[in-house]
Parts: sequence; C-alpha cells; structure tokens
Amino acid sequence: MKRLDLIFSERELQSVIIALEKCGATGYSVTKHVTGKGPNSLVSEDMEFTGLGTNAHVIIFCDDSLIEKLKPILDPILNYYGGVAYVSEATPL
Amino acid sequence: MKRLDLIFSERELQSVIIALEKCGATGYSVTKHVTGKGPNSLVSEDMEFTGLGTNAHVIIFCDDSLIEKLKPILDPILNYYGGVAYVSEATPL
Amino acid sequence: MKRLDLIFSERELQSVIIALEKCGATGYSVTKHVTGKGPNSLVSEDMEFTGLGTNAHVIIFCDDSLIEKLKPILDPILNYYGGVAYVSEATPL
Amino acid sequence: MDSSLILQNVLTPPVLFFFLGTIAVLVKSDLEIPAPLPKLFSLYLLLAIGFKGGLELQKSGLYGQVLPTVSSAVLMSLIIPLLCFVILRIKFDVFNSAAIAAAYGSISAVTFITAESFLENQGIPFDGFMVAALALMESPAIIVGLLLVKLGANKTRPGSSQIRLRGILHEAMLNGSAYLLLGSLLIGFITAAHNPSAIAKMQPFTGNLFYGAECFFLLDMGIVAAQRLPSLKKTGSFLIGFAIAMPIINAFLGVLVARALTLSPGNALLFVVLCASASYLAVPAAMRMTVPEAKSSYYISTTLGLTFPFNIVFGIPVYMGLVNKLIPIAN
Amino acid sequence: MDSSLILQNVLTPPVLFFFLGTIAVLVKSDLEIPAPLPKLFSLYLLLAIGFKGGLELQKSGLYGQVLPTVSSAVLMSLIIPLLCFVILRIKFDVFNSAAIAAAYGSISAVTFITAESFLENQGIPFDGFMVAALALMESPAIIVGLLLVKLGANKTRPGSSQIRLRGILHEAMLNGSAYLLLGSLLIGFITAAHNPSAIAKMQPFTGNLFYGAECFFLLDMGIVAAQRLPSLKKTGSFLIGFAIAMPIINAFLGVLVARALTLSPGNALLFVVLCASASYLAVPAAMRMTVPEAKSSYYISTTLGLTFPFNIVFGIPVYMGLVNKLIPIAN
Amino acid sequence: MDSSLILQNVLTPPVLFFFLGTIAVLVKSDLEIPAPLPKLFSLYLLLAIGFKGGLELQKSGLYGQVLPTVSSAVLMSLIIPLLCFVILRIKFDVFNSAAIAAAYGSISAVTFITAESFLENQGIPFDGFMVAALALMESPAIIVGLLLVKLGANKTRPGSSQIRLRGILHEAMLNGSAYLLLGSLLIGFITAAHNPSAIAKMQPFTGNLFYGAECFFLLDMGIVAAQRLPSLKKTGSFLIGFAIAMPIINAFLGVLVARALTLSPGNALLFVVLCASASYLAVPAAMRMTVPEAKSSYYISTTLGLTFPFNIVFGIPVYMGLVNKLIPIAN
Ligand SMILES: Nc1ncnc2c1ncn2[C@@H]1O[C@H](COP(=O)(O)O)[C@@H](O)[C@H]1O
Ligand SMILES: Nc1ncnc2c1ncn2[C@@H]1O[C@H](COP(=O)(O)O)[C@@H](O)[C@H]1O
Ligand SMILES: Nc1ncnc2c1ncn2[C@@H]1O[C@H](COP(=O)(O)O)[C@@H](O)[C@H]1O
Ligand code: NA
Ligand code: NA
Ligand code: NA
Repeated sequence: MKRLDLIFSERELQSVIIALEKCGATGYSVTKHVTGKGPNSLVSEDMEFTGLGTNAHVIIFCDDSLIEKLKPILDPILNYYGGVAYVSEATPL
Repeated sequence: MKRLDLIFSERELQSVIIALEKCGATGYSVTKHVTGKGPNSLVSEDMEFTGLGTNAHVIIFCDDSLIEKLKPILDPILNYYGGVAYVSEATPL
Repeated sequence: MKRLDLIFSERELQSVIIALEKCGATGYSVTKHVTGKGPNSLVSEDMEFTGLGTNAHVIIFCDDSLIEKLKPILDPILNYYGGVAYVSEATPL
Repeated sequence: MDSSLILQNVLTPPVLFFFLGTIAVLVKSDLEIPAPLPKLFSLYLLLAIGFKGGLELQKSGLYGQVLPTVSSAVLMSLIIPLLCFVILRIKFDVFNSAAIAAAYGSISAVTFITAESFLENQGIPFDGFMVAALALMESPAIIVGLLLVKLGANKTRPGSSQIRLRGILHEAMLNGSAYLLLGSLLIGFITAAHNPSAIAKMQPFTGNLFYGAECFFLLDMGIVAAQRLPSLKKTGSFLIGFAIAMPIINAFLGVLVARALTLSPGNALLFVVLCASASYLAVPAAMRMTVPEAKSSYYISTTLGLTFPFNIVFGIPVYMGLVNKLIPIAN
Repeated sequence: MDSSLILQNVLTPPVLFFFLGTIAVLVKSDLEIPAPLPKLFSLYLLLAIGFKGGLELQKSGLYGQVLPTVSSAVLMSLIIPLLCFVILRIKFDVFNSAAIAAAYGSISAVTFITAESFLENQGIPFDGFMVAALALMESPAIIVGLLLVKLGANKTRPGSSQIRLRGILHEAMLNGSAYLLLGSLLIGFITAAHNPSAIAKMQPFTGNLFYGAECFFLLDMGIVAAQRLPSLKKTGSFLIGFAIAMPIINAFLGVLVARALTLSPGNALLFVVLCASASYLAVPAAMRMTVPEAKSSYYISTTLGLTFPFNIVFGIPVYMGLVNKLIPIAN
Repeated sequence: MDSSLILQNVLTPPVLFFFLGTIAVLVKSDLEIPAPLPKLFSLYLLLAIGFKGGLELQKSGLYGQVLPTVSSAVLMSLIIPLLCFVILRIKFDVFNSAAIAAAYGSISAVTFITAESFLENQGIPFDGFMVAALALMESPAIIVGLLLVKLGANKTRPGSSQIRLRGILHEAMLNGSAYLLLGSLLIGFITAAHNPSAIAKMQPFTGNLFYGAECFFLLDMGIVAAQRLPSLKKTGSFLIGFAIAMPIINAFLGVLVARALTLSPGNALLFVVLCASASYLAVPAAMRMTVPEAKSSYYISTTLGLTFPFNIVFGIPVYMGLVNKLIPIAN
C-alpha cells in the first residue's frame, strides 16, 4: 500500500478533504499548525492570528489506485495555491 | 530499519505507550491534536473540549524485530478502539 | 527523491533551520509540540511552560544530494543535544 | 406569554452570541475559536460555577430543602436514563441505547449556567445549593449506562472484562469535568467556612468575569452546534425526534418532582433544566472509553447539535412557562 | 509640541509593552507567546470593542454626525485603495498592487484601540459611534482590491473563475474578524435596547479587562512586528517607503475630511487613524484565498512590521498634532 | 503554633486548588489543562507581579531598606548555588551539580506569589519592593551555575566553546521569564511615574484578576507536580533528601540575613521564601541550552515535584514560624 503526504495551507484544507472523499478515500489524518518554507512561501506561527493561517499536513494510507485518482484533482490545487505531495511505500502492521 | 506510524484516539495513548515500553522500544515521538476520518469514526477539533479527545500520531523508528513484537499487542487495541498502523522502510541519516 | 525526518528539541530548531538553508534546501515543514522519549530524554507536555520546550518534527523532501550535504552538519547537533534523523524514499505525486 | 419569554431569552447577550456562532457556520464565515481555547473557557466555567455553589452551600447549610432536592435530583439522573434506554431500544442496539441514555440522564453545565443567567435577567431568585444538584447529577447516569451495557450486552464481547464495577465508578466520578466541578464546590465550601476574606479576592475571577466568559463560550458552542448539523442527517429522524422530544418529557417529569418538593420558581426551573439537559462533556468521555461499540457521533451530535441549542433558545423559557403554570407560587 | 505628545504616548503601558515585545526579539530573548494565545486576545479585543461600540451607538442613535461620519469613512475606504493602487503599480504587478492597496484601504482594530487609549489618557472625549466606522471600513477595501484584480488581470488566469461578485462579497463581509466585530456591535446595540441590566454584567469582561488585555496583546504584537523586520529587507526600499509615507498621506486626507465634517478633535483623531492604519487581519485572509498570486510577505510584512509600529508609536501623536493644527476647535 | 499556621495555609483557595490538581493525578482522573494554557497563566502572573512591583517600587523609592535588601538578595542567589554545588558534588558530576545548584539558587515566582497571598490572608503587611528582589534573584544563580561548569568541566567538551561569558550573561538575563518580569517591573515603574491615571485602568487585569488566576495556575501546578512523582524514584534518595533539606537550610540562612537587615516579618518571610524556593522556569531553560550534559529530569523533577509542593504547603507557614521566633518585632 501507499502513504501520501500532503502539506499545504490550511485555507485549502476543506477543498482537499472534499477531493479525498470524492475519490473514495476511506480514511485520512490531519495535523494542523504546521509551519515551514517552500519555494514560494514562508509560513510562520504568527500567521495563525492574522487569518492567513498556517499549514496542514494530511496523511493518507491507501491503495495505489486511489493515488492515481487523486493526482489529477490535487495537482491543480497544489500548483495554484502552493504545497507539496509525496508518495511512499507503507505496509499495514 | 523500520518506521512505524500509529494513528489512534489519544484516549488509548497511555496503553499504547505502556505496550511500547514493555516491548523494549528505545524511543518514540507523539504528536497530539490530530484529527481525521476512518472507516468507523470522524474526529474533529471540537472533540477536544468535550473530553472525547482527538487522535495521537505516534512514530517509532526501530529494528524489524520490535515490529514483530509489537504487532500482537497493538493489533487488538487498534481493532477494538479504532486506529491505523503502517510500517515503512527508514535508514538513519 | 528522499524524505528526511528530524525529531529533536525545539530549542535547537533555529540552528537546524539555519543549517538547512545553508545547504540550499528549497523547502521544509515543522510540527512543534511533539513529545516523546529517547535513549537520553523524556519530553512531556508540561515542559512547554517551564521553558525547556518540547520537540519539533522537521520534514524535508529533497534530492539525495542534499541528504549528503546535511549529514555532516546535522549529526553533531543531534549527537550533542539529542534527537533522531531518518531517511526514506518518497516520490512526488 | 411563553413566546414573550422566548423573545426575552433570545435577546440576552449569551443567547445572541450563541446565534452569532451558529450563523457564522451557516453563512460560511471563517470565524473559528481554535483549540484549546474552548477548553480554557469550559474549565473556567466549571471551576467558577463550582466555587460559587460551594460558597452558597456553606451559607445555606444542608438544612431545609437542600437534602430533599439534591437527593431527588440524583434519583432523576438514575430514572431518566432507564426511561431513555427503553425508548431508544426500539431502534438501537444495547450499546448505542445505553450511551445515548446516559447522556440524557446526565446534565449540561452550560445549559444550567444559561438558565441561571435567564433567572437573573428576569429577576427571579434561586438558591446556590442547586449547584450541588448539578454536580451530583453528572455521574449517576454514567453508572446506569455502563450497568445497562454490562447486563444487556453479549457476555463475550472483547472489552467486557474491562467494565468492572470499580472501573465504572472510576469513569463516572473521576472524569475531568465532574471532578473539577465537585472539587471546586468543595473548595468553595471550605473557603466560605475557614477563609471568608478570600471570597472577595476570588470574586473578580469567579464572579465578575463569569457572564462575559459565558458569552464567549456560547459563541464557540454556537459554532460547534452548527458544525454538527450536517452529521445529524445520518443519524436518522428517530434520533432527531428523540433529541427534541426527550428533553420536553424529562422537563415535564422534572416539573412534577419540583412541584412535589415545593421548590420556588427559580429553583424549580433549575431542577427542570437539569432533567432536560444532556451531557456532552462527562458522558461522551466515559462512553468513548468503556463502550467503544457505540457510535460517538450519535450521542455527541444529538446532545451538542440539537438538545443543547433547543434548551438554550426555546427550552429554558418554555420550561419557565411550565413552572409558572404547574407550580403554585408558595411564598 | 508634537514631540511632547510622542513622549506622552510612548510612556503609556500599551506602547511600553509593545516596546518590551520588540526589544525581546532584538536582544534575542526567548520570550514567546505561543499560538493560539494571540488569537484569544485578538478575538477578545474584537468582541469587546464591538460590544462597547454597539452599546454607545444605541445611546447616541443614528442622528447628528453619525451617518455623515460613517458614510465618509466608508467612502475613504473605497478611495484610499484606488490611490494606493495607482502608486503601487509603478513598481508592482496588478496582483501585488491590488492586495497591498486593499490592506491600506482597510483598517487595523488594534491601532484604533490604541488611539482610543491615547485619547482617554489625554482626557480628550470621543464618541462610541466611531466604532461603527471601524466596523464598516474593514470590508469595502477588500471589494475594491478584488475588483481591481478582476479588471486588471489577464482574463485567463486559472483562478479567475473563482472571483465572482458573490465570492468577493463573501470574502469581504464574512471573514472572521469583520464578522465578529460587526456581530458584536449588533449584539451590543440589541443589548442596550432590550436588556440594559445585562450591560453591567458584561462590563467586567468587555470593559474593565480591556486595557490590560490590550497591553498583553501589544506585547505579542511587538514580538511579531520585530520578527517581520528581517523579511522587510527583501521587499525593497520602494515598499518600505510606501509603508511609512502612505499612512501619512492617508492621515492628511483624513484630517481634511474630518475638518469638512466638523468632527470633534477626539473623533477626528479616530477618523484619521482609521484612514492611516492598514489591515493585517481581514485583508490578508481574504487575499490569500482569492489572489494567491500576490506575495503574502509583501502585504503582511509592511502592515505588521512597519505601518503598525509606526502608527502606534509616532503616528497617533503626530496625527493628533495635525488635528489640533488643522481643525479649529468648534465647541 | 506552626501546625495551626500550616492548617491555615492549607485551607486557602490557592493551596486547595493545588491539592485538587495533585489528587486528580493520584486518583487517575483525566482532568488536564492542555498546553499552552499553563503558559498563558504563567506569562500573566509574571507580567502582573512585575507590573505591581514596579508601581510600588516607584512609590517607595530606592531609599531605606530597599537597596540593602535587594543587594543582600542578589548576594544570596550567588552564595546559595555555591553551597548547593559543594553538597551535590558528593554524589553528582560537575554538570548535574551545577545545573541543580543553579535551580536552587534561583527563585520560583509562584512560590513568592503564594507567600504574598499567605501574608495577605494573615493580615501581615509587606512591601512592594520585594518584587524587585524577586526579579533580580532570578538570573545570578544561572551565571554561577554556568561559571561552575566552565571552570569545573573538562576543557575539551564539544560545547565548551559555546559557553562564552557573553553567552552566559545572555542566557541569564534574557530568558523569557526573567525578561518579562524585569520588563514589566520597569513598565510599572515608568507608569507610576509618568502616567498614574493608567494604574487604575490596569488594576482589573493585573490586580483584581490575580488571585483567581493564581488558583487556576496552582491547579495546573498540582497536576504537573504529581505527574513528576514517579520519575523521582529514579533520581535516588540523595536527591530526594536534598530537595527537602536544602530549602530548609536556605530558609535558615535567609532568616539570619533578614534578621541582620531588620526586615519586617512580612518582608522577612518573602526574603526567606526567595532563598528557599527553586526555579523551574528560567534555570531549566538556560541549562538545557548550555549544559545539555546535565539530566533535565534531575533539576526539573526535584524543583517541580518536591521543592515546590513542599514550600507551598509546609514551607511557607514553617518559615513564618521561624521568622516569628528568630526576628524580634521591631515596630
Ligand atoms: N521540500 C519541502 N519539504 C517539506 N515541506 C515543504 C517543502 N516544500 C514546501 N513544503 C511545505 O509546503 C508549504 C507550501 O509551500 P509552497 O509550495 O512554497 O507554497 C511550505 O510552507 C512547507 O510547509
Ligand atoms: N486510511 C487512513 N489514512 C490515514 N489515517 C487514517 C486512515 N484511516 C484511519 N485513519 C486515522 O485513524 C483514526 C481512527 O480511525 P478508525 O479506525 O476509523 O477509528 C482516524 O480518525 C484517522 O485519523
Ligand atoms: N526511536 C525513536 N523513534 C521515534 N522518535 C524518537 C526515537 N528516539 C528518540 N526519538 C525522539 O527524539 C527525541 C530526542 O531523543 P534523545 O535523543 O533521547 O534526546 C525524543 O524526545 C523523541 O521524541
Ligand atoms: Na438530564
Ligand atoms: Na486605512
Ligand atoms: Na532560591
């Protein structure tokens, strides 16, 4: 099975979750309050009170097939708003 | 070496940590305030003040042998109370 | 590509980030408020108000070459102050 | 007359802030009160209401109506979950029925606080010892719920071994909110007895600040309640009906008992509100641990998403009308 | 005379705590106020300022100077971003110019609060209805900014479809801080009208606590502002100049309008501060969603790192001097 | 007589809430105060105690007993860690000895606050300038600790290069809690001098709220202290004995100095409490950075898990008895 890690602004969390559910993901986990830096952005803790918001880290353990379905939906969101998505191998305990 | 990711309700955190220590884990890391969805549950941020609690994400870097020892102890907890456990490859820097 | 996971005391976060930027990392993500246990330490939530601080979990998705550059800089920090660093495989979505 | 009471209730700051939170969700505003701020206000309210109750309990002593009222309250929190359980079993299995029944047998401190504010706003007096009833009604319903599971469920369920009587009592008495409420009550009681000068020093924190903090917390509760609405669709119409009808039935039972106890109108309303309200703090925490078979969304979404708003907005003034009609004013 | 006003301003607790925060960063102290505590204070200040404004608006009614002042304020928040946009286009693309322009057209509630404290400290009276101007000036500049993007940007940008008029209005009116401020204003208004006894009960929370909470929040703002300083180097000297010169220009425009409206010195200062201050709450939240092409560090670092400190420390007393000079005292 | 003082101390709200927290852990209640709420209260208490101290320091001026008392206090915070170091070296290496010694040479603001509440409760007057002693005793012990490491440790340790004198002073003076305390003291001082009208406006926040916030924080400290108990088993009986005996020895030294200074009973108690208390805020933060070789569980578990509770519950009344016995009442 696969593990998909998504890190992007929490402002897009809602649309990413809708995308996940539309593609039939059975589960996902979300960690908020993630800060960081990317080629286009610096996200710091003080952005939380300004309303800009910090990042969310979404982890999805799923079959390879879901990854294929998610790619065309997530790519445009992450390209337009920023964020990263990486896939690795994972096996259930 | 291996990396074990456990995501489950923080209410079971104490018993999972006891299981880890009983099996001789030399280290682990815990991130709380994780929300998410699984086949059986929807965990949202507001559960924190209700006392239901949100999820915890436990990461353990360890040898393959520890994984074998942990499986029979963690499986029943995660099956009864819910949660996921995935193993992947990891090498020390 | 690679995924590098660093977990160490948030007190060293600043020097680790400086190291990352010096080596030319284009991006990284930081989750704070991580607790845990290692061979030398027990980090609990109450350390946050004492000023000892809890741990930070830094994730870097990068090329193999950056890993090589980071190793000699991060190793001494993690050895002296404590913390773990693990590398695994990851491919962009 | 009831509708004027409802209007008067709706136009108080706590209820208005509750609406502000609800509407924020409905119009998709990005207003949010991030964790753990709601926890801060929830801990504060429990501590303050407990402390103030303890002070007044010490003043009033345990004489007169205190013991009969408190015992009747505890009795209600044993009877109501049984009644709920019987009704819920029509549609649900033992686990879900017991968990939901426990929630409705227990109480909601914030509903109680809002009822107190309503009474103060109406100029109707009430007694501090009612907080003792609040504190003591939180746990018994949990015990009933867990005993129902123990008796009703298949003996071979994997977790059955865990529900020992000691464990049940532990979950019931020692969950955070019940413990803090009871503990603060006790501290208030001791302070009033041994250290009256400290009362004035606590007053700005536990007293003066209370009303504003209540408003802030109700703003959050409005957000939370409205966020629960979508998931109510999945719970089915039986449970939706239950979440509205059951408080009314329990309120009615409460009025009858309050009448038998010859409580003053103010105390009677608080008694009724304790019967009619449902727990979303202590009970879910206990059920999650001991009855994981029950769907938490059932007992959380109904109590938070329906029963709580209903009681806050309509219930309190309607119950007041009921009290005024059914209880002859004694003094 | 101005320099004595500046000194008097600098020696008040809010500004001193702001400095304490700034210096903490400069000397590399590890003092920090972790999230979400700044959010708690920011929500509290918006709620309290809104509620108090609502109370006073109900008292004063909508007569006399209220409507002309509030309408002029809204007008200013439509004109200022246009002016800013023209200036910014010299150096920046449409996206960045529009986003920064919107920030400077909108307002900073904490700057307003600090100006109120300054007036109270100087014993200069002002009217509660100015809070209505504050609340209504938050959103229009967002609308102007988004319209500028819609008109000025390449029609085929991927997100262009998202900027519909409905979406623009949604972002402008319903972002958390504007919504909470307006909602609390309304609740204050309703409370004063229907429930005057509740005013005294809210007072310890929304009134008495306010000054101290303001100091605590300014301590954090000092930290945040100083942390933004390094990233200002990357924004270039044009933007740095803009972040100081533009508030002064806007203040000057504001004084002229205040003079035309024959506002009292206190109200005039608040009017001027609304014109001169820039938003780091509502506008960034809206721009991040709808104009991701704009670099958030541009509009956040300038407003938080330069304009806010400048206004808090120098701006307010300097604008007061300007008001005193240019507006003949009527009464 | 002491036992009646202990009882009187134990029956005050702050100590009762401390017990409530402790018992919560012992009976395994799930009561918890999640991060960063303890930080909020800890920041608030430092800010408020500093501000109040600054106000009173301005009133009293730097005459009379102020300078001798404050200098003696600083002297004590240089001597005590040396004494502790000698004792600790019997069992521990240089790193651990120095770190623990620094903690016991420095102070605990919350112990000081609780002692103030005790005095107020007993109706014993004390002076505001003692807060200056509190603020100035936080850092010197850190310097002593780091110098001891620099002198005593193997010169070739990897981090040795980092401990320069500048670094030592930085860690000592600029850690968050020392900085906030000193800064707020200064702001209080300036406010009292230049802006007396602002004092009344701060009072609801820094004054009235203080006692309640202290109780809330002590509830959390009770939880934290009890959670530290299990890890004390691993520290060994020597350190456990040290954590109880050392405060008493330091208190004794403190009484002698207070007697020589002819302090009033109230000031004497505060002086003694400063000597007897140990730091769990500033010192651990500094030691973690500069002496990572020392086990943080040693200096945190003893100060938080033993010395703090001991001082809060028994120490303060016992030291009061000592003061009463050894210091002849002057006035
Ligand atoms: N190479 C990377 N490794 C880990 N996280 C990253 C990386 N690049 C970007 N991020 C995260 O993704 C967020 C958005 O990046 P950006 O695409 O620059 O807007 C950043 O704030 C980081 O938290
Ligand atoms: N496929 C998945 N990927 C990532 N997280 C998951 C997944 N399934 C479940 N989870 C997490 O595990 C928690 C418990 O799930 P459950 O087993 O449904 O009770 C959820 O709240 C999620 O946070
Ligand atoms: N084997 C491990 N797996 C996961 N996290 C670890 C492991 N060992 C240490 N850690 C984390 O690294 C931190 C520092 O460990 P230490 O090196 O003992 O100071 C701990 O507090 C844990 O959060
Ligand atoms: Na009930
Ligand atoms: Na403006
Ligand atoms: Na000491």
